[in-house]
Amino acid sequence: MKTRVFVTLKPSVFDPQGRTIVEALGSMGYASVHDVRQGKYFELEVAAATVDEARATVSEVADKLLANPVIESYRVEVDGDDGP
Amino acid sequence: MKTRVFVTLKPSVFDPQGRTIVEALGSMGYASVHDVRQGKYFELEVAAATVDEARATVSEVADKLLANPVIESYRVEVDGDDGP
Amino acid sequence: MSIDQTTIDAHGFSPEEFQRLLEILGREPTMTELGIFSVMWSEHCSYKSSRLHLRRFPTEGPRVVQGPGENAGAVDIGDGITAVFKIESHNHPSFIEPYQGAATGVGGIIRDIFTMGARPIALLNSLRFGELDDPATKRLIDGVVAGIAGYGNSIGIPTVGGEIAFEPGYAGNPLVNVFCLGVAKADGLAMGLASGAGNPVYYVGAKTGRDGIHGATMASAEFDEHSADKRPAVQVGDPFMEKLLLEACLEVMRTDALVGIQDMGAAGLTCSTSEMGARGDVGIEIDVALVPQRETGMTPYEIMLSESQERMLLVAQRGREAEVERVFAKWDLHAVRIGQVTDDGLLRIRDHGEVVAEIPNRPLADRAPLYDRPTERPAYLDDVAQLDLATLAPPTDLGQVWLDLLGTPVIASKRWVYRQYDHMVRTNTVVLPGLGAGVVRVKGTTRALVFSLDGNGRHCYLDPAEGGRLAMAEAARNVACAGAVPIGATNCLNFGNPERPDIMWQFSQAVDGIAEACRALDVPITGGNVSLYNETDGQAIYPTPVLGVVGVLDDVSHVLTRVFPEPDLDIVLLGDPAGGLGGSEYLKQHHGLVRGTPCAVDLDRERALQGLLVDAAQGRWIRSAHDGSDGGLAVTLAECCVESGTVGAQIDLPSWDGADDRFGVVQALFGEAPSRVIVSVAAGQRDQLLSSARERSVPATVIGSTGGDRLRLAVAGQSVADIGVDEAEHAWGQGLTRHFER
Amino acid sequence: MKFAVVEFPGSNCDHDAYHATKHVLGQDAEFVWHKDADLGGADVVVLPGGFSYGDYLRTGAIARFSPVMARVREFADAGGPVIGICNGFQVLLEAGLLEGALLRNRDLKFLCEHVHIRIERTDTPFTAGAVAGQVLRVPIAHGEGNFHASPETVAALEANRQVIFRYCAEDGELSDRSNPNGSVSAIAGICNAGRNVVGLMPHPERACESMLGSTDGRVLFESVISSIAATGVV
Ligand SMILES: Nc1ncnc2c1ncn2[C@@H]1O[C@H](COP(=O)(O)OP(=O)(O)O)[C@@H](O)[C@H]1O
Ligand SMILES: [Mg+2]
Repeated sequence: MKTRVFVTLKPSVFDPQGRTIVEALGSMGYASVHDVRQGKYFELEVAAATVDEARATVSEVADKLLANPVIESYRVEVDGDDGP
Repeated sequence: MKTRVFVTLKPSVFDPQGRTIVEALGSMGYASVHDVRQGKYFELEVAAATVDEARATVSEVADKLLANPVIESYRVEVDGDDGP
Repeated sequence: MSIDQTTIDAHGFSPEEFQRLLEILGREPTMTELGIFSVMWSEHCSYKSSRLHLRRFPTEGPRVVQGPGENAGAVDIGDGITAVFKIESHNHPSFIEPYQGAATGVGGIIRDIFTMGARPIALLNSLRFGELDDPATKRLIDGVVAGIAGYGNSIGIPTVGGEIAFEPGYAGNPLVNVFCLGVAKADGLAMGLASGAGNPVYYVGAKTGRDGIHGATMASAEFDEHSADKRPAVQVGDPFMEKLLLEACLEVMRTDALVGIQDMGAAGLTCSTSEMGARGDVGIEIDVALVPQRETGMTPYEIMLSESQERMLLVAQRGREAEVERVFAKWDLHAVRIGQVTDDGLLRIRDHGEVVAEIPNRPLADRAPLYDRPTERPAYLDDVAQLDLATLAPPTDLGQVWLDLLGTPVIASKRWVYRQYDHMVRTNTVVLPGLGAGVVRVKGTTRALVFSLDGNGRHCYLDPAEGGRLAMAEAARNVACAGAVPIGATNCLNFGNPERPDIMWQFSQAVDGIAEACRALDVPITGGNVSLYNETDGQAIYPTPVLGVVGVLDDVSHVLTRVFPEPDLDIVLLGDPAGGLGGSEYLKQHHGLVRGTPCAVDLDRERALQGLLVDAAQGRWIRSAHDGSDGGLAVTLAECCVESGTVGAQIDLPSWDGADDRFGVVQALFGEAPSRVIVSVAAGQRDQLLSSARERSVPATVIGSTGGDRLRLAVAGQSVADIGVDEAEHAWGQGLTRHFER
Repeated sequence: MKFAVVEFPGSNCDHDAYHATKHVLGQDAEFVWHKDADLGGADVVVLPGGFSYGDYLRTGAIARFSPVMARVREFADAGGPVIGICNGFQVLLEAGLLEGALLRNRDLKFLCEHVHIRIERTDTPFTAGAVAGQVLRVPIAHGEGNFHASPETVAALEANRQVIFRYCAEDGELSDRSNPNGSVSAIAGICNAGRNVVGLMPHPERACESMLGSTDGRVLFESVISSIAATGVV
């Protein structure tokens, strides 16, 4: 089953990469882009009988490995699921 | 306007980070996750009058800066748009 | 609005401290004032438990340009150049978030150095973790090393050395100490001082967010199960911003439009404004509304206490504002004027014009609490001092013990660590890491600077005063082994909860030991750092002072490393053949014991030995030098052979009184003692070396020669162990790395 | 002979390249700030190593938009010799002056150590003074040096003799073990079709003085100095 995990820095945590990109875009003439936050994106193929099972596994994996709970939060998407 | 860009390595490009994650998950007992690809995820706030305008700006930005066409491809999402 | 008791308690004030605050203000504090006092009087900023003891360090000498008290210490290295250096701990943040905690630790110490007007040219790190069989420890190490690499590599300052050790006691409280050294023109030092009423105060660097609010208080509190709640105190480092700040600040300092400058470290704006004011005996007035902010709705309290990284505060000459702003603009940085210097001696904080805090600067700094905390010799010492070898079985296969020791992570090659660090950037690194002390040349001169970080928590646990002497002696000895004269030292004192008399006793003893060794070796302490409350659930770490010694080598071409460079050299042991097993690596690895007392250092002998090494290097009498420490002579000898191709050695160690005892040979091979160095010498220089050693009363014994592809060890003519250099190389090369290979 | 050393915000081997060309090789050298309008009349352009823009987003991705890169492109188009070292190589790839891309090292770790590289071609201004097959001992220091290009591009690079340096063992043999970062075909450095633009991951400027452990990197600088002296290009 195809799943996706989006990991982003928590809103209160400073994102130096995002800031540098915004500034670069500014000097390239894209001043209309006034905020950028950079995160990570994972595509995971999971063997699971149901959407719920896949979601459970991937959430666990995101929690334990993909995201650093100290500074990041994450969101999970599973193909064929509209979310909880 | 809130927009999102997903940048992923092209399927032909080997992803050492993804492989490392699969291996780590295997040793952690998550053998059901049999493929992982890691990419980048950006949230961009854009000043734009219409969804189309936002999409156009962000696609340009992704093309020029956020993704490297030699190894990556990208997908753009704009809030309130169901995509082309 | 008057502040309730719960709020006062939450800020960590004792009743007496709060009383003193009321006396200074002559009224109830505002919330912002309460916050300012709380961070300024925290252990981390005020050193209230340690200050009294630190006064016992010798801090003066003909070479000292800047002693303790500024952002970093400085010593004169000749040629009109000053070396500026300091060490800093980031233990707690690194435990909470290894990568960012370690990275921001590196960022912080680098700012301390360039704040002084010095260009940072080298980094070192000293690390302590739990044992490697715990996967959580491995993740921690992985993160810490990557964080140090991530920051140092990016900013372009080479990490040229350090140390790393593993003991169970650090599992819940790792130590991450980072050292930075920079060079400045002797007349080019900048100071963290404000002066001249009306001079503008500038803020430059990253915007202020709600980062690490109460980080300074966090570093002063023990860990417990609720530590997770303190997690938002983690910050993300931005080495790119710091690189811009570094270049821009050094450029501004060259203009003389600058009055003073200080980085915003722990307690951010609070500490930088009040300290700059106090040092110059002036007032500073700022408006927090002018401070660039990353988040909305921040209160003056939050802005003043934020510990966002990569920010600097500077005072410029009135009328020269444009010059200062132009330099920052070149580096795409925005210098914002947030206030000015005043002559009323007050730290005045406004928010959109309205005064939210007004505190007399001097008393805030000068009347910070100072404690003479009770000390008491811990009871465990009597027990651990007992080491009865009669109850132990001596090993039968000494070659195997030798290989096992070479493969223990604390002795094994640290290549896995230092190859993640860019140790060559700036093209000054004359000795690559792994071969001895860090050595960087100073371009434009013939000189090199040499430095070493050393500490041994196990020794300090068994005898804190001796441990302090040993650590200082070892760091200086490592510098002398490269051929350099030790000229200054810094230290990071990592201890447990100072409110416990046994911990305070360890602290006081260690300070005494370090101070004594500094005096005997004539190396002043120019600064340092204290990290207390290193405990998890009431379990303190080993008391761990880490000493950083800086030396100068007048002619870089005389530099020595540990490696035997070629066959057919004589191998000479400088120092006593006899070593002890108390607190040794052998005892821990082979018998699982941390007991006995470490061999005491004879400081006169040590000084004579170091003098001999420096002269021998200068006179080119010797070809290599290696300090004998963990694992004893057998390990030290093997370390002289690995990484050198196939140069082996044949050794015959003399017997000594007691060598017929069951552990005599073990002691000869693996016993540890200070003031011992293995050198290699060509036949033509041998007598010169031996006679010079005799003159100084340094024992010197020819114990063998280099050559062959095996390491053969005999004691009193009796062969006791024989291993291949390749076997040794393999055991030593893989000992640490294998724990991290997938 | 005048070397221009381009400084981007975050460059950190700029002074090393300057030191090597000016003080070790005794040439004229000047820094060019990334916002500068010209290259100061230089004969050779060096894009040094470091972390331009912190290597944020992707290595070299932001630097390639710096104003000076338009001048570098003109200079290269006119046949001027350009060398990109480490981060400079990454910038040249991002700018499209060279073909391919650099991925993270195979084992995902930053690597700083001496490696061996084999000189494959001597018909570039930076290798003209070397012998084909010559092995150099030079340092690497990078986290993203794993050269990648599509199989067609790699084939074209090989066919056009654009692969200039390969990672190898001390004796010049190629093996997986001597390839530190997983680069395709052990590629450590390439040139453009015109052969005047060269990029490589190792740091020749760190290997110009015996005190630093190797002088093997000098041949690149000495080559370009004599190439220019011989042809009088620019
Ligand atoms: N954390 C580290 N970072 C960088 N280099 C290190 C680190 N730990 C050890 N090294 C290097 O490895 C070598 C051996 O270290 P160590 O065993 O502590 O030496 P010694 O016993 O001579 O003091 C030294 O050259 C040291 O600089
Ligand atoms: Mg040591």
